[in-house]
Amino acid sequence: MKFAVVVFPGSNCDRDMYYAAKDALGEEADLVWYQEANLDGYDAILIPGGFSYGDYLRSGAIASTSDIVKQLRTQAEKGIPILGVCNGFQILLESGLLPGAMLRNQNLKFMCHFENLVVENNDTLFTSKYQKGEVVSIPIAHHDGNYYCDEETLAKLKENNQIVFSYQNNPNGSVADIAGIINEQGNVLGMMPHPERAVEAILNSDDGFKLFQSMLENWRERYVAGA
Amino acid sequence: MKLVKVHITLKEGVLDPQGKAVQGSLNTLGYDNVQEVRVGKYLELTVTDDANIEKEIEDMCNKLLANPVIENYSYTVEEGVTQ
Amino acid sequence: MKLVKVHITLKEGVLDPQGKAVQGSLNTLGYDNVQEVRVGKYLELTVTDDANIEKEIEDMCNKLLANPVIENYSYTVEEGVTQ
Amino acid sequence: MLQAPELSPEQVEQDKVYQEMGLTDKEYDMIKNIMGRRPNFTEIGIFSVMWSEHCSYKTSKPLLSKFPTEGPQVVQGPGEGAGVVNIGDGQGVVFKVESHNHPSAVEPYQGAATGVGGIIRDVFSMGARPIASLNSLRFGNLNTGRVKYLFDEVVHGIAGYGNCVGVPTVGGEVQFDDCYEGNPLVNAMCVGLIDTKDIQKGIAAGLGNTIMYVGSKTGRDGIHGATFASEDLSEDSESKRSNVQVGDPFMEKLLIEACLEVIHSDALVGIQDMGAAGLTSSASEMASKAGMGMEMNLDLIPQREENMTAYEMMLSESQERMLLCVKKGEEQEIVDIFKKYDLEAVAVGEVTGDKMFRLLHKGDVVADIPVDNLAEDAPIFHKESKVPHIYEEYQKMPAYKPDVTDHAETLKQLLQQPTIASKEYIYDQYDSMVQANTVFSPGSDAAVVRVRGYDKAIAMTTDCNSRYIHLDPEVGGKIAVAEAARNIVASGAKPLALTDGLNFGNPDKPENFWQMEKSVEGMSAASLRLNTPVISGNVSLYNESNGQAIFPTPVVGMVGLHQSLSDITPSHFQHEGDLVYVIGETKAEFGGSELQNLLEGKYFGKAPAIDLDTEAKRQEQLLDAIQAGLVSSAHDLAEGGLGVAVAECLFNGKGLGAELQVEGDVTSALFSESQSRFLVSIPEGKRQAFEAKVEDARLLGTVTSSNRLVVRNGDKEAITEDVESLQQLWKGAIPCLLKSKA
Ligand SMILES: Nc1ncnc2c1ncn2[C@@H]1O[C@H](COP(=O)(O)OP(=O)(O)O)[C@@H](O)[C@H]1O
Ligand SMILES: [Mg+2]
Repeated sequence: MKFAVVVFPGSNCDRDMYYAAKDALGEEADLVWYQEANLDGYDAILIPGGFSYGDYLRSGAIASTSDIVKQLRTQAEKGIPILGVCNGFQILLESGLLPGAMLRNQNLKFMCHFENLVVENNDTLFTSKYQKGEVVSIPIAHHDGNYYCDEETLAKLKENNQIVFSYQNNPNGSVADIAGIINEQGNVLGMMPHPERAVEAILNSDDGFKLFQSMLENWRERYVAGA
Repeated sequence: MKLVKVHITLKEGVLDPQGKAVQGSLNTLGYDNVQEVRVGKYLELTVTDDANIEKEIEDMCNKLLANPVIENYSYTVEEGVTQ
Repeated sequence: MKLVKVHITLKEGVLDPQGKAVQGSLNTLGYDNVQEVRVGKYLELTVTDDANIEKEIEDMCNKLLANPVIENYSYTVEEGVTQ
Repeated sequence: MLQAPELSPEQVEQDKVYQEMGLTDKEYDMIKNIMGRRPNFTEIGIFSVMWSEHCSYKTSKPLLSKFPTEGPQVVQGPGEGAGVVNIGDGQGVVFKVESHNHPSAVEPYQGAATGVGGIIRDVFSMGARPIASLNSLRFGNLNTGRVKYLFDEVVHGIAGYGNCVGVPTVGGEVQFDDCYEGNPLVNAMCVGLIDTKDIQKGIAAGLGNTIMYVGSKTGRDGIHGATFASEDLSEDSESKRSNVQVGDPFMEKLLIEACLEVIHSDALVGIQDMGAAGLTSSASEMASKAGMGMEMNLDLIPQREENMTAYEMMLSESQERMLLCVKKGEEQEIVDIFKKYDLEAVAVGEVTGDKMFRLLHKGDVVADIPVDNLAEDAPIFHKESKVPHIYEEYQKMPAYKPDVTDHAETLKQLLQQPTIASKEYIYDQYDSMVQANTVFSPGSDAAVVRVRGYDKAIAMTTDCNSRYIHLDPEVGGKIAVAEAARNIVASGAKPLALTDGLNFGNPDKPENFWQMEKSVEGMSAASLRLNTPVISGNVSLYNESNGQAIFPTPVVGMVGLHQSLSDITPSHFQHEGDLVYVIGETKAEFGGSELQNLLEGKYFGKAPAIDLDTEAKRQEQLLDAIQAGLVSSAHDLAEGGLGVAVAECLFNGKGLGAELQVEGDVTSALFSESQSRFLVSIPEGKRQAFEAKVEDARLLGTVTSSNRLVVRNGDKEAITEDVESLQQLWKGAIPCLLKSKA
């Protein structure tokens, strides 16, 4: 399986994401610079965390105006799995690939620590290796992780089972304790917590590893086993 | 040269954690008469003269400066000061 | 009820990385006529009527709302709208 | 617009303008001598910053030469952007500490942020990837609005910058004492990883080679008093403008990535960041180090503001700027690399052979100075030193005997002292995990970051108990180094080397200078004995407010190596049934202790004694036991003594407790701050092997599953407390102080 990790100016979890795919999972991965990237031919696209463009104006806003977002849209329509973590999630929101917006954390502070997440939906390309309702320990590290959407959107998210992860103890004020959501089509996942930081026991948790394993397994089922 | 002043505010109904915190601090400092605070952004753009300026500013606001999910914007265009 | 509108801007000479990034992005988007962008804050305070309001607002700005080392502020007081 | 009216060389001399820039009459005469004429306004400005303590170390150099700086592990000692130690496999660790005290007192957010940015640049300008940041902070007590504001904004600034550039902030320390109220300390340390073959130097070598400028444009940031003192400032202009340096971490992130790419280009000759004294110091040092001269055309310097004078450009401390020396004719290669990151590399000058530092501006030569006199050959002054009266008094005092009746209550109070209390409020705001190598985030004795792809890890810490140094600088200096090493060892690593941040008061006061001297002697003795040479450092003097100096605060930043990941040892207790030992004897030593502060509200008497041979032996033996796999957890004993250390070992939410038996005077056993001690837990089955290796270990009791801390003295229970409630007091103390109304 071949992953593309899209690097924006100011991305800073790009290598972490790359190593999660390449070393922990043992698959192929490329770091691709946002201006030079051709996303054709990749089996999955990872949009890493960090502070694209310094998070100036609004987190993810400036990155979401760059040309590569057009390619992301095309790939999303083709059904290619796209995972946006933290700033990656914010970019997906700002570009409209996922609904909603991020506000500043309720306590106005950046926060970084492990949080317990509940797997709300394990019927996705990204979570099939988890149990529904399973509680996993994954770190957060963000200033603007207070997910907001209007009631109508929230009702839709619930109805379509688009809430994939929720916080057991909401740290940031997110609507409905939302930690991660998926698009209607089921191939674009955005989440604030960092699964790529939790793929080895020595990093104090490997609960994020199953997310990458799920992506791999689903890809194999679709393209290798099925072919 | 024009000076464009853009105000970006949170939509009504969207919780404003910053505004809340500022209000709390003001009340703690003894300014009990402050009932509500909303925090927004204020941008000053220096733009070379252009026939289409209003249209362009609106485009910029829609594309980048404001996020329509949570924010409103308004703007004024003034004669720029050459320093 | 009064509506106080406070503008907080960076003092002259202070680097505004945010403004620079926004300008760069607008230029990349094709708005070449944007020469400079400065980003500041805009606050709306709803305050119960008070004889001393101007003095109080200035106090609030100096103590909390603005950072006098690097920021300037200005404000207006309007009749508040009761919604 | 603002423009310093350039005073003529005659006026500079007549009006003694140089004094406002911090130069003495004697120094002015030296400069006139060097130049063979009167220096002009720009030239005198350049001398004033290069001969400042910050750049020239004119008063501290004689002291710094006492530090041991060599050892088989040292790849690069003091003299470059940062020092380097060998960690095997062709890799080195690069590190240094830097102070940003005065900027942080004026504008705490930006002061702290730019401090972090500056030290990170020192590390990547060596060619290393920054892999971790630490800090060392000092504030007044958290009971005034101003101190709370400074504290909150400094932490916010460190977070704002460090998080954005993607360097994990993995550790640090903070102490609160009244002496820092008007003069907080903000020291930042950065650690980088490098393939030693890639090490870069800040040199401008090769006649005719090109000098290139990269990064943020130059503005009037951080140009101090001098300019403004010499012009008529209308009130209006004063209130409308500001010279505070503002950091742009986004720009720094781009610079990191671009510079780490550029170092692999054969076109690059030398690279240095523009730190203190900006363009002046980086350019003149690069030329001086190479034995060359340099000519720059200031018209070519990228400028953010209009009508900047030569003086302003040369003294600006705008952030996020780098200076490169590039092979003539190969500039385009460098330009192309930076372009990918939207950065412009601009040729601004060239290397000359005449050892002169020459600047052109608008067609005129505006400065022409023998470059070695600015950098390598800046003057050194030997200051007068005198034993302070107060030291003699402290030495004469009888040993302080605290009067404690309720030990449980005292423990609770100690756990809520802000210097001891949980620092989670601070470090939760730092991204401590980015780069996905952090094994121990803040909260352990030493932070631990693994080296990806190898079976090894790096331990790091910052330490300095300035209360002991206030009482006795030599002993306190030894303790600062020993404590840092203890933290490294407790985590299972071998201490390798240290960086120091010397924060003191005004060195012109002989008593202050004596403190500096003695601290440095103590630190040198300890670094020699513990085999941790000094490979980099920083000096910050004149830390005073209202004529009152801070406690002498020579911060120690230390780095160690875990030879295997399996050596990494937590500080918290791990398993029910493990045996708890204290290593080292406990005497009734309370001078400078947290208990003394709690009971008396001040520090006096003698500092705890330290014997460096004993210290070294215990560290070696404990490390040996850890490497032999005998130890479940290890924690050093510091502020608050054994009582506090035991409690801390239980604060990891595992629901464990401990039952311990202490001998003799309970107050001493629990709260004395005797040095060279550790608290360890080991699996029951390793008892014999452990005792055989560690001579001074004494069994105290066991780890239980009861979630209670029980300490007995004979058949009396001195402490019986619920761990959960102790932890809450400890965790809640700092947030609670911040919330309480000033
Ligand atoms: N207290 C100290 N102990 C040892 N070395 C020091 C000390 N202070 C400064 N140095 C070394 O002197 C050199 C110059 O320091 P400095 O001027 O602070 O560096 P920079 O120019 O990067 O800011 C550095 O190599 C630094 O490590
Ligand atoms: Mg340097």
